[in-house]
Amino acid sequence: MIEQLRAKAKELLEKREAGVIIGYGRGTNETTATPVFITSPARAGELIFNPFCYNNLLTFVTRDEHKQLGKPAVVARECDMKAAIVLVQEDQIKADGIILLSVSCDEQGRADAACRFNGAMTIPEAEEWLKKNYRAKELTADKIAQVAELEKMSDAERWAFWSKEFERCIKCYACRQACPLCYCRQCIVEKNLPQWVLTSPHPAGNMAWNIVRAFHLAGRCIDCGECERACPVGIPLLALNRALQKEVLRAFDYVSGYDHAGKPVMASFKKDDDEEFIK
Amino acid sequence: MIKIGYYPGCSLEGTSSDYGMSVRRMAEGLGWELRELEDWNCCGASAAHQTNRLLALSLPARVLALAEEQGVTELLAPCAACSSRLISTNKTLSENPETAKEINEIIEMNYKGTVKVLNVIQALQKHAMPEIERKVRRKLTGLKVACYYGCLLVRQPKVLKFDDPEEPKSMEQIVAALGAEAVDWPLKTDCCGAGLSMSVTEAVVDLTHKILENAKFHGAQVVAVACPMCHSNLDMRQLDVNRRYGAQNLPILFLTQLVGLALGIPEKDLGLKKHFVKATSVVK
Amino acid sequence: MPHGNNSSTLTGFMAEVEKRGKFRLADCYQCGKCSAGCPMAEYMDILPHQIVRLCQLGEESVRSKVLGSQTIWQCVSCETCSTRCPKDFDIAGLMDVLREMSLEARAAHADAGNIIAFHKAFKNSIKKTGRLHEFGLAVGYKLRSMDLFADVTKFPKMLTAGKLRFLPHKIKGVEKVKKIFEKCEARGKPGKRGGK
Amino acid sequence: MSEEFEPKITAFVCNWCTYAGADLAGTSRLKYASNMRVIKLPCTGRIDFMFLIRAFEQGADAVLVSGCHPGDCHYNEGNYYARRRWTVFRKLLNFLGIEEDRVQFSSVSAAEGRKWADLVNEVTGAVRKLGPFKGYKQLMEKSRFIQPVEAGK
Amino acid sequence: MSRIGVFVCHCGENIGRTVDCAKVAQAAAKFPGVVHAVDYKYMCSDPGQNLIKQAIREKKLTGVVVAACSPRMHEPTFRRAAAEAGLNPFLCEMANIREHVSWVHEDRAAATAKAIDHTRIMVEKARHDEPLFPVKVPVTKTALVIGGGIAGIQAALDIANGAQKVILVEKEPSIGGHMAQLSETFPTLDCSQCILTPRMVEVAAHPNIKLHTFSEIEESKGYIGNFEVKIRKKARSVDLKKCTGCGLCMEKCPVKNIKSEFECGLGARTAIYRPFPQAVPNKPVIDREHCLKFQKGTCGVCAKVCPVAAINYDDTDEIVTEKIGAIVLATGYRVMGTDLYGEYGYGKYPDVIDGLQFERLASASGPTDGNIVRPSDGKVPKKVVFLKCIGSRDNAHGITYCSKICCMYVAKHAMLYKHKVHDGQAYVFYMDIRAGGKNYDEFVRRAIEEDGAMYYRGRVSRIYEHGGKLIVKGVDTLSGLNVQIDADLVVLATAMQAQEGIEKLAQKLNVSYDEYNFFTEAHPKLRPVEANTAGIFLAGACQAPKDIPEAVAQAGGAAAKVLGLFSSDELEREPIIARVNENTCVACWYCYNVCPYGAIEKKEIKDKQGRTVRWVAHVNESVCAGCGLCNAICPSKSVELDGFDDGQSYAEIGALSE
Repeated sequence: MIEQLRAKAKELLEKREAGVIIGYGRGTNETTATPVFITSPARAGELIFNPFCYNNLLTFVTRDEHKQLGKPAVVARECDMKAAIVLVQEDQIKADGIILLSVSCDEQGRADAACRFNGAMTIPEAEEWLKKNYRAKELTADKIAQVAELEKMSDAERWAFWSKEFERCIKCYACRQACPLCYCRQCIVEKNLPQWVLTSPHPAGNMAWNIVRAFHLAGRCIDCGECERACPVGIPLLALNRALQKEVLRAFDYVSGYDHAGKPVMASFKKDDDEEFIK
Repeated sequence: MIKIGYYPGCSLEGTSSDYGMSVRRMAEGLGWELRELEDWNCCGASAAHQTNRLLALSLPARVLALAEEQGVTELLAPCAACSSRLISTNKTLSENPETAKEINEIIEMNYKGTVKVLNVIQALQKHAMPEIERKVRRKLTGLKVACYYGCLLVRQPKVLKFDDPEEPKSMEQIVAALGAEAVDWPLKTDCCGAGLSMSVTEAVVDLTHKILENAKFHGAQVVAVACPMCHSNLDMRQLDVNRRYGAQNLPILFLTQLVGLALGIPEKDLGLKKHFVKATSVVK
Repeated sequence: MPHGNNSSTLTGFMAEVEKRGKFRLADCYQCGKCSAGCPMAEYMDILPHQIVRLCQLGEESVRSKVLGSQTIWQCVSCETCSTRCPKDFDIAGLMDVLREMSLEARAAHADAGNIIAFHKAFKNSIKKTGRLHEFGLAVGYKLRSMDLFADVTKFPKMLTAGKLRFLPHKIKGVEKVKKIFEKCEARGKPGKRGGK
Repeated sequence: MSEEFEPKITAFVCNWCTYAGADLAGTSRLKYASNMRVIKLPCTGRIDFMFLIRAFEQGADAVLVSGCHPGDCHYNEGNYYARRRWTVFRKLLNFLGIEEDRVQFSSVSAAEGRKWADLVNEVTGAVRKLGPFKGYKQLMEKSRFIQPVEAGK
Repeated sequence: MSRIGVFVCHCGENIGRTVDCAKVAQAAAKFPGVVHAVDYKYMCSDPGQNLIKQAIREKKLTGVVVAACSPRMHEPTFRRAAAEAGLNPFLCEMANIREHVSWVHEDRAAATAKAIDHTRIMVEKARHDEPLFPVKVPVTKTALVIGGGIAGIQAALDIANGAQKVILVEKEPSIGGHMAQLSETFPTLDCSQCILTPRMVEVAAHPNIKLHTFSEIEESKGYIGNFEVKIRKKARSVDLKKCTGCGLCMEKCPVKNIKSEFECGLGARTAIYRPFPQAVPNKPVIDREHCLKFQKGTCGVCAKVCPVAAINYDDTDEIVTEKIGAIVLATGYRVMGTDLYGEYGYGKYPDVIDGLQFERLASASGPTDGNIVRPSDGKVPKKVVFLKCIGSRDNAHGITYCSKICCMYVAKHAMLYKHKVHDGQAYVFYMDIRAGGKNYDEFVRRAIEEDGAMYYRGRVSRIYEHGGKLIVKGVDTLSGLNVQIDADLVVLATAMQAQEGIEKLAQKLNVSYDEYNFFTEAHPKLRPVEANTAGIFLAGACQAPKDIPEAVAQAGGAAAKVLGLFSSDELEREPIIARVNENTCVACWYCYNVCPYGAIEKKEIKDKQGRTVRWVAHVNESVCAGCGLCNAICPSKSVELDGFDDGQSYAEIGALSE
């Protein structure tokens, strides 16, 4: 399968259909992988795809320095494809400004044994493909197992759980850096007039930051899990994201990453939206 | 077989035994099983109502509590006074927990408020309409009936939640289903003064006369009622009315008797013989 | 009907009436619709809306006038007034309260003797047997009211028609009922009526 | 009375409906609990979710967000967008373990002075039952929280 | 460093009674940034305002906080005062310690504490206020008047005569409204149509007025000076340009027995019809519910007989869009249905009618040519009973308010009846006689003293028919006697209610309305003809029950407001608008997506070579209405709302920490 991927990449560069291939290359050793930015057909062979490839490469396409390299063709797993779709929906990349080299991954978000290559896709193609092949796998029982577990707890227990988790936070913002949808030029935490988020890594500051992070992804998170993977102290951030995914699905019947042309769910409304909680 | 709890009330055991008979026979005719409450007591009627508010709630409350104990969910109270007392007690207790508590203490029972009380018309609407048309053996064709509701069936509307307090139509619909013609007349909800029938006879005779006269004026051959007080008043008092205003001879029938007749039940079984004003003249 | 702040400042007769009833006397604006529709109006010494007015005046001086009025005993509780009242004022309920007060104060109008006698007989019949024994009622009433001849003509017919029983039917729970009576008569002093 | 816990409640209300409704409660001299502090914004759609967190950081035991009834928004659609925001945000807070009664929402129109008065009492009562928001207060203590210095003010 | 002055008002006793104002001032003096704090009996009075002006000048204040009533009451007053003292008005804030504190709390300590907090909140806001400068917006000098009754007609004419353009929209096929139905008007008894119809003609002929009859408001966008309104012109099926109004179609129309709305069901009309002979435009409309052509596809007579081929069965609704600078609402009232009074038998007895029906009976142009006869048998009634307050002042079955005009028109009815039926007797049942107005009470007295109307003080409980008579059972509470009248005709003076479905219109224009669906004025005393939405004004009974002179007066007032608004080419708008920080905006367009006014534009940032570097959001100042949706939803906080920016809100919340 890897050969098909390399061949396609080569072809795209040769035909000038893409300016750069953003993919995975060999890391410092066999058990690591690193993002590679390939601009010459000759280097297409450097592309690899194995269980060590799990960064969300879409994080790079919104960065100015990479925009110089021309239209990107990005190696993308299902969740990465959804990221691309949301980025188009939020006008961070143009629908015709990216090619997705679609590969499939296992439940851990890593390349599965088969290493299936699903071909190069435009955004609309990717959207159709996902609806057909991936939509059913969203928010499955096993994915929201931890959420369900937490929901079973009492308020007090949940509060204890999370404040304990957040206490470990060191405000390194790796979660933000790793997230393909955190593309702001200046993040809210860098604003100090007013001081939205208490900067120091103390319980209050950590609570505020984690609330902002989670809620800024409400209706947007494409469930790639990069944040949790990137977190050096291992806070279960994905559970937080998924709790909101679950609510957005319940209240608005919406799953992010399947509608590149429509309005973002939190920037739209229905007159008959759920309002039982409003007195 | 439709099972309904049955609360006859005192009058149907006494002055209006004919009402009682006709209710039971009609029920058979319609295929209802009436389960009379065991050991029921008087609802207190207007006497208690007018002079001691706790008594006015406690007596009906005991009846309701008994019904609940005896597993009754729907309670038929053919006497309009009883049904109105029971219904308004039900409402008061459900809306004022503290009153409910006090009353439960007094009756030394624990009424939860699960019993729904029906007057005769409601029972017929719910369990006999419209199929009654098919059960009619003797269509009362040509019989002109003035349906008389009086007070207790329709007032107060907020409490009873039954039909239009000024222009009720439910009895008319039933009468029509029997093949008779319900006349349109204005005094159908005016009071006949029954509450004071024995004590302020003077006034009551006048009121009764107004009603009888008006019914006749609009072509009624009989008056249909669903309240023993109205009946004894309009029927017995007619003698006094006749004495003061000249003969009326307008037969007063219980709705249940009309239904009974239409179902083909013999007159004597319906207690028609017990009336002061003979109905035979019109009901052949 | 909710009590307005003004009620809390009331005293004497008016306050007592309001306390017993679930209504605010000030609600009545004297349109008279109650009197206009009252079947007994012509037999009353004071019209219903005037009774309300007197209660509104509230001075002690009107207490005897109201509680001693014939009106409150002529009222048949037909509820026509309350049903049609544009202010949702429960006049019939007010009459109940006034009768209760009138009895307690032993202030009832002379002509009301009959009615009171009737109610007494009625209640006694229930108290004795748990149910109303109408023949007993009629006789008891006649004795109390000394109005021996009225209606006597009807008894034979009623008896033959099986409309009156000589012997009362006693229910098993008669003791319970008697107890209820005692409790109520003990407690039946001032206090709020179950709201209509 | 003085022994009893007096909740601190911060209300974020829209200028056109709820603020006016609260004014009406005043002009009609309705009496209600005095635990609520009102912050006026043009529209519930203007209220940033972080304002609520800020209120908790400042020691609020509960917050109330109140605006126009759906369809009556002075800005036509403001409260519709807000409704979506709060639907998800309250879920987030509850998922973090914050009791639902500490974050309340309502629609009070300019004509509903009575509703406002009742609402304030209801919310105050509910929070009184819950008691002080210990969780967040502890958070703040642990953080030995210093107000950020603001240039020039 | 900011230098804030705090001014605590006692509002006479209103605040002082429950709030310790001196204590509030003392506390405020200690707030950071506060350099001056005083309390005073009446801050809004001249001396009060002078205190503020003085302090601004002498203490060099950079901000002012007035702790007093609701800003909705006096913010303009104090901002004006601040401006007069040379302080930018938007540096002046109000803390509400009356409506939100002293009037709603009884415990003095608690109330004072809350007042202090509310003051601290606003001081914090003031410390973060920036001077703001009004935004200039162009004004479209065309007024839209909704409703063609007397109020709408008056407003339209006044504006048009003030040399401004007017668009008048009426939902019925003709203008004229209820006044066209009236017989004679109190207290002068001059003929309603004689004074109205010339005005109607004037409207039709006026060069500055564009008339849309049989039309309704479909949708409205925009804001004061710049509304854009879509009007639905309902299919009339008659080409107004071609039609000459000859009336041949109506003569020949075979469907003749439709109850005429204009005649309140007392007269009949054809399927193609003109509501009344003096209609404007004086041209027919086809009632498709009854027209055989539309129901059965047959007939078509009108098209055949029309000499100018004006009939168009294929006519469809048309939507026209108009640019509007100001709107006058004059949607009028409707008469309450009387079916909720079973005891009066309205609808059951043909001879129990309502006031408007009596107007038609008494009107010279009415179905009986002004002869007062019974609808049932056409006989002249000898005894007529008039009932007042039907539905009005009736908590239980109707509405609680007084409809205001009934006392007068009932007296008029009694009079007209006596003038037409000399041997007849009029009886009136009333609760109170409310005849406040020039020559009004005299008029009522005349009805009683000269025309012998019998007035009974009391309500009627029951009406029923007996032997061709209507038995009316009432009371006279003055004598304490019950009254029974065997009447020939009964007239119910039914309540005046807001028009059907008015709340839908209100929502389209987003103006507020009260619990009875009457439009609410911006201020009950000081701004009675303005809606609470800028640029929208109120005229006539759509705001509250009114008689003709009042409706006309208010219409004139509304017109004057409109002309005032149109007197300049630009108007100044509150500078509460959003600003974008272009350095941090990432153009995710959340703001663009949520803006209800389309005020967010997409703007290119170009480099020196003119190449697009990136896109950012940009706010169109004249369109922005200041809701702040963009501000709240922006993830990078790159849009802020002047006057309510994040710094201010954070500071306000910060003020609440112990």
